[in-house]
Amino acid sequence: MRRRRWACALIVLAVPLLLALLGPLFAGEPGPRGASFTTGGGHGAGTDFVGRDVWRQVLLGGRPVVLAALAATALAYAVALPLGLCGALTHRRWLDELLTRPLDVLLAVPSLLLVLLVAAVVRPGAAGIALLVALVNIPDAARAVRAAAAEAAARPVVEALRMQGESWARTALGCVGRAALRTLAADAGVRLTGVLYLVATASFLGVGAAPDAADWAVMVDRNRTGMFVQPWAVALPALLIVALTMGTNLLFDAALAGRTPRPAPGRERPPAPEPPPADATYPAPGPNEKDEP
Amino acid sequence: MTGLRPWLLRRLLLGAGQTVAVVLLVFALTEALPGDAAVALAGDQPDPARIAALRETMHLDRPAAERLVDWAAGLAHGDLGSSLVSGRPVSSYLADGFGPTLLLATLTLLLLVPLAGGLGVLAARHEGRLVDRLISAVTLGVYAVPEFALGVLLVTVVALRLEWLPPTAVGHGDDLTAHPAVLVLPVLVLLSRPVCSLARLVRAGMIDALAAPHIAHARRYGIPGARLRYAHALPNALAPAAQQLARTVDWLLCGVIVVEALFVIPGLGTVLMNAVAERDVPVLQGLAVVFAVTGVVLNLAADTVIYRCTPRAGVAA
Amino acid sequence: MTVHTAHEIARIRDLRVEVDGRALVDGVSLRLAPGRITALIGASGSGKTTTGRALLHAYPPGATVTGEVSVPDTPVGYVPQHPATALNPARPVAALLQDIARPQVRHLPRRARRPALRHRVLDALARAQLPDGETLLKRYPHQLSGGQQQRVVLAQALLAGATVIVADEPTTGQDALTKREITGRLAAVARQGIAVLLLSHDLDVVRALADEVHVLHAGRLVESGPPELLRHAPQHPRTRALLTSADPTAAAAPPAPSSALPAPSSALPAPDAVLRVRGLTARHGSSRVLHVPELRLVPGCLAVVGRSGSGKTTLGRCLAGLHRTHDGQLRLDGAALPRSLRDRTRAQLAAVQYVFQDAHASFDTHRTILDQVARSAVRLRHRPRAEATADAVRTLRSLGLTGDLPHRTLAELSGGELQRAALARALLARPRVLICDEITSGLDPVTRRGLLTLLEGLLRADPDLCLVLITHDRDTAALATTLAVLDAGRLVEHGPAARLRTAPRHPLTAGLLQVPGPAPQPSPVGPDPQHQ
Amino acid sequence: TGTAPSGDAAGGRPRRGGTLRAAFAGGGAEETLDPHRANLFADVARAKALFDKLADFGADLSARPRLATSWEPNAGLDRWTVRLRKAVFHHGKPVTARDVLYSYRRIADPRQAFRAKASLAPLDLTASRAVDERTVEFVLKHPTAEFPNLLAAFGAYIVPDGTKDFTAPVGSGPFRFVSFTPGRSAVFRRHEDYWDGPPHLERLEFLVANEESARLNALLGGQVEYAHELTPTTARTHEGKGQIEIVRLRNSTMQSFAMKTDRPPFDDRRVREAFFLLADRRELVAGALSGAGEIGNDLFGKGYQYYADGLPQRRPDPDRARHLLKKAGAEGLRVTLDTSAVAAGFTEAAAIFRDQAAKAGVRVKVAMGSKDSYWQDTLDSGTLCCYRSGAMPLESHFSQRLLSTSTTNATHWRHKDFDALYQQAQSTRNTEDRAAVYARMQRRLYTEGGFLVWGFADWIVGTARTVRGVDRRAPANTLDWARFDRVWLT
Ligand SMILES: Nc1ncnc2c1ncn2[C@@H]1O[C@H](COP(=O)(O)OP(=O)(O)OP(=O)(O)O)[C@@H](O)[C@H]1O
Ligand SMILES: Nc1ncnc2c1ncn2[C@@H]1O[C@H](COP(=O)(O)OP(=O)(O)OP(=O)(O)O)[C@@H](O)[C@H]1O
Ligand SMILES: [Mg+2]
Ligand SMILES: [Mg+2]
Repeated sequence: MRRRRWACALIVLAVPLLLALLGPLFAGEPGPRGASFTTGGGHGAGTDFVGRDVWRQVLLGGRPVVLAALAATALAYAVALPLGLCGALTHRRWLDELLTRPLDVLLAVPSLLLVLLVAAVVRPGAAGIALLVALVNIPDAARAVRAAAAEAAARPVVEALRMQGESWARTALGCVGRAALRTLAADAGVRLTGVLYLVATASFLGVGAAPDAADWAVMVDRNRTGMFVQPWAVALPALLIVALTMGTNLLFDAALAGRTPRPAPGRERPPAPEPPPADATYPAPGPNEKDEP
Repeated sequence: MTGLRPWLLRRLLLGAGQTVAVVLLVFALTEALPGDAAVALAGDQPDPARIAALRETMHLDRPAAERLVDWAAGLAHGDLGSSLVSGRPVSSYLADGFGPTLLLATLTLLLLVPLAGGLGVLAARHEGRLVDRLISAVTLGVYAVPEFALGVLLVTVVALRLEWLPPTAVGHGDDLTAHPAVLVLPVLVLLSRPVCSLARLVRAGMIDALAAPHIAHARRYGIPGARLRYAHALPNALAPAAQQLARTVDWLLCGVIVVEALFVIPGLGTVLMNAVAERDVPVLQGLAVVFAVTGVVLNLAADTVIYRCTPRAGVAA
Repeated sequence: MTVHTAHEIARIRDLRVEVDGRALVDGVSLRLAPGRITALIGASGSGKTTTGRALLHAYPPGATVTGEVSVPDTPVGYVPQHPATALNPARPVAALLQDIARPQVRHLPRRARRPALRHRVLDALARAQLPDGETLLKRYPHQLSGGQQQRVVLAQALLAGATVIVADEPTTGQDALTKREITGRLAAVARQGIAVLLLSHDLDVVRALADEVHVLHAGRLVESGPPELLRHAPQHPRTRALLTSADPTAAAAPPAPSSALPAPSSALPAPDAVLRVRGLTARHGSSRVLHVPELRLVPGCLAVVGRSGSGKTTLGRCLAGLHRTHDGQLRLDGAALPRSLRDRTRAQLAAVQYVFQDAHASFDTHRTILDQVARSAVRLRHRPRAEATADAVRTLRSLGLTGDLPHRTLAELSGGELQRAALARALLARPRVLICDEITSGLDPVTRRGLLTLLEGLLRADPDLCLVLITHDRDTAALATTLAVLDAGRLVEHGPAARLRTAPRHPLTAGLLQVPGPAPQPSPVGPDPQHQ
Repeated sequence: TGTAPSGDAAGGRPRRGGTLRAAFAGGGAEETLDPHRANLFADVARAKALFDKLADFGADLSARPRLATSWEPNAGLDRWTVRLRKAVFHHGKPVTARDVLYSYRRIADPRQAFRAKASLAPLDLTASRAVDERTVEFVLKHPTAEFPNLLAAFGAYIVPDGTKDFTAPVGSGPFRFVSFTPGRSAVFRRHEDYWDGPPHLERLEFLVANEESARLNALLGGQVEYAHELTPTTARTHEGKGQIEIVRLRNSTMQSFAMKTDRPPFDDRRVREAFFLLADRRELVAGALSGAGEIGNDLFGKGYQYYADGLPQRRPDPDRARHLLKKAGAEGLRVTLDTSAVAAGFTEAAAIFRDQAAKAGVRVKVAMGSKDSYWQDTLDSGTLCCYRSGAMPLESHFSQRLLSTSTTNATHWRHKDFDALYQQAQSTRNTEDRAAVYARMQRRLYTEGGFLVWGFADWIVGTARTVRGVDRRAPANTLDWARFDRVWLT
């Protein structure tokens, strides 16, 4: 069962990852441009909005997406995690306020607007835009972390760790963060997708990746006008993005699946070596009956 | 935390400060943007003399700080100033945009909360089994599809092929409530992604919550399944979801630009995008006030939920 | 054995619970009959809880279970060893109680339901010895004292109308007076035809209640019979050990408090106080729960006794810096001690250590116990890892946690084992002031004796050590040279143990220290309404 | 539902009545009914329905009389007498010379910044006067042979004397005002006393839908009958499918790259010529315009009056380009091409040109700019940028963009001799002679100008199948574009 889930998640994830990783090796030289949004004509998957071969763009377009999205998400979390945990763990209200209120200011400005404004002012490159998108995500992620960790941070274990003079990092990451892991994984997985499209939208608005860049997210965005003439130009990269985010999240799910104690099926009741007793009047525990640890 | 009320009061006070900060931030960023309202208005006729004249008529030749102070002084009397370009009061812009946005946001929320909660709980109940994997796969799949693609798809299939619903709200912008049919597709599109993200979070929290010994304990005493899940387990999983919900409301209010554009609903998102394009600073500042206030209120609400759901937080050493 | 098989309501036959090839319980058979109290006793870690939970069809994760368990269709009441685990931290106490009672009022007209519901809930609380239920209902679990939590869980079982109740150490967190009342309640419950499985260390309770006693040793039933039989003619050496060490006559010779230990303060001019508390007023929110004008902790052993909910834990937590909302002054060796442990230096942290009443909640679920225990030495005494681990292993072994036990995680240890691990964790910091909150509550008499001997040894080895024992247990309190009695948040009496024992000034002191044993008769609380 | 192209006058007998809903991209709450402030296509279309100009441009961008019936110059071409036709405003008062002068003076008000102000700059409005009720004598600051262009200028609408408030505007156009909500809708109804014959339509509704797909969907879903500005891809999808009619207004937008001729590397005419040869215009039109357009020949105004169509069509010649660059010492040249999402096809064209230039060893770096300030940003900075222009007479193109005094001279083309040629054309009364002068000017631009005009984009409009009378030739911005008084519904 577990193995099947792993396999399923890995297969879904492998397609976009392999394409992203190895695609550029097989992309080859650009052929001549065709007319925009045509199907056939030597282009297996048709042409895109500027008449390039869609398949070649797909091969080339994975790396930046995967890199930008992963980097921005990771970066956002690298900052948000300590911030959020700090907010959850401190009892100094002023510190909590000091950490969260300024971030709330960023939060009150719609992220797209913020990216748009800041990017128009500082004109960052591709790395800069990842940084910017990460920055925009920090307040949100920090709040998510804080919310997810709030309960765990108030547990007596944490008091006990403090009593032991345990270091902040170990308390925060090792104990509190770990307790909130599932929620954080869900949040991060979802955030990955959000980040991805924010990067794409930013590029359309003229910042970060070139607007005709080989980049799955940018492709989805830019080829939308031709969605009905040449669906592949949107569908292929979109499907790959779906696979990427779905695979990542399913992998998280599979990895975290075994963490809550749940009885293995068939073990909830004594697997009677003798025939089931006639007087077993207790109803079979429902499928959700969970054992206490 | 000593009592909810003083805390709320303090936060509201801080909120006022935050609003000021947001306004300053937006003002600074718009000022730093290349070009100003005059340049934007001049468009592809950037005749320098005309731009200078436009600047003068818009009072853009005065220092930024002075304009800000003027605007702030007006704000103190409840006057949000007036648009640089059209000269109409900013409050009328906001009032015009707020109605449709609020309507959409409310409808979406009304559906979003039960739907996302239900899906998340359902998935968590069946963690690892077919139902869960189905829900997870579908929500993740839908989440990875951008709004415009989903919107165009829905319009094509539901409105143009099947002709069940009108494709856009064009022409009904003033009175959406009179034509509820035009709202169906926008609300569907608006729902699509938040439902997914929220359901994921609820699911994650619920798996842990359902596995807690106190839930097994309650189940033992014959608490009905639904009540057990929603009244007993869910509060333990609620904090992150409430946080996410606050963000969603914020996102809904601050203009779901794509949906508004796709379905021609003249809401705040449209006002926002136009104001940015036109560098209409007073309108932007008015919007910033609206966003900041909703942001403060929503964050406060989310924090209150966290506060309620983690009652120990205040007393733990 | 005179069990009426015809009337048995629940049964365990040949139960074997195996984890990783190790049997936690092996070949256990039990029959529970309506109206009878079956006690299961045995050393800490002998498999009582595992057996008891089998009646709930709850087994350790990954366990292989063989045998047969049959229970009736009605809910099986359960009072777990760690009551906090059964309480939802995010909901007030009332939430579950009302939901349990709701089906019982469904037949009433809609308008009458609410008051009826309320009445039933309050009644159940009262029957569980929580007479002031009104105020408790709105509270969250963490706002209850350990004993109150336990009684709330008991109230749930009573309210649910269970025909079988598994009570895992139902009296551990209770003071002698409450304990007597709870025992009475259990007896009353049984008389209504409910089968009770009592898992307990407390032989007083067992003796007073049980119709039948089973002795577990290392997962196997070694002896069964009526309590008198066991007492007068125990067959198995284990039973003997359990029973003799807990015999009141044996306990009457307390562990020689005056011989080796420093003399009580009355004998000598008061030695310098290690920790001084002045003007301590602790609050939970706006309600004052503790007021101690002056308390000096001198080297030696101080026992803090008081009824459940009187503020003992709060006092301990104030000293340890875990409870911030108080306005007392703490001075450690004359120097001011910060109120919150976050502001304390590592030396100060090491100096004042607290062993949590709820040992279960004070451990991390993911790391091994050994790892967690050893961290004390690493962090507070700057020992290298290896040395700290060796130290931890040694300390754990001295507390009876041998073999692979230290290498397990929280979920794989029994309640008593956890309590000892928590003590080990504090000991590894080499504290000056060691506050132990009910550390013997989950221990069988043998283990408890061992533990007390160990503490005694500590006191002797380190004449500067200041041991604060928060306890309901008279045996444990016997170790003390000084006693402090708390009542409803006030320090009502404080003085040399010998004097308080012989000439108590406050009636409560007498009540707590001199109760002859649980009353064999039920307390005068009326019969359960739901069984009328 | 006939098979004949619906736009032709031959589409059947016009039918009276009905409401036409037209979807335009709008400007949100900033929209206005003040015709002098008109800035967007939607504004212009509305202004055109409510108001009239004295003249307007035909499909070849020559001025056609509207409210004016005739214009006569004096010998020096600096004094023009304009006769007005008999026309009435919606409130019943006649259109008079006073109204004309008031309107023009309002536009030229130095304290205001109306768009047509620059176009009317040659007029001396204090000296100009009303000769009688329906005769105006315009005095000009210098000879202006193309005076009629001025009357047809963008936004030079005639409003009743003294009008300041345009919340419920009164004009002389084919439709009367009913209601208006900025950014959402405008409703007009037929003006029965319209001088050009009352419109066929009973009502006209302008609806705002900024997103192209929204306009298209509204059209497909029957929510509007006219959708302005569709993309070429949409046109391809729906052309000839029978669901809707696609109207391609040819030669509507000039698409080009503008080189700054006064700064390196483009101050060397060999480099400019090399760039002319680098561009593969067919590929650009196919890629950037999705084929919806025609290739350009580095000159503005294909199909317009005076356009020099005799010059040979430029073809890509990378080898010669390379050679030229080598001669100019600009091998391995690197330039930055400014672009922005400000207009359709810009970013695409930039990317395509980058790849084309790379074939000749020129490395073009594409820089995306802010779309809101793009035109101003590229006016004086940078060296190479994407550029486009709507339809206007050749003369206006020269005067606005290619004279030393031009205010929007994006190529920094400043040459005394060229200015002189322009003056000469303006003082030439005879049309043929003037055409000859324009031809000389264009030849000069063809060989060494700064505009690399690679194409002319179609302007694409979609209409429901019930709509008749939509003109299919008029480039956007000309008289017959968005002219709803000639449209009827079957
Ligand atoms: N999940 C588990 N995996 C492995 N061993 C376990 C697990 N749970 C309990 N044990 C071990 O099984 C033994 C019996 O545990 P149990 O909790 O039944 O003891 P107990 O008699 O209730 O002890 P106590 O009086 O201390 O509560 C203990 O030694 C304990 O360490
Ligand atoms: N967070 C809280 N808010 C309000 N009241 C509280 C809170 N925590 C504890 N109390 C109350 O304070 C009193 C003292 O609690 P404390 O835990 O110190 O009792 P205790 O003496 O240790 O009892 P036990 O023997 O049952 O453990 C109790 O009546 C309890 O209900
Ligand atoms: Mg136990
Ligand atoms: Mg206590």
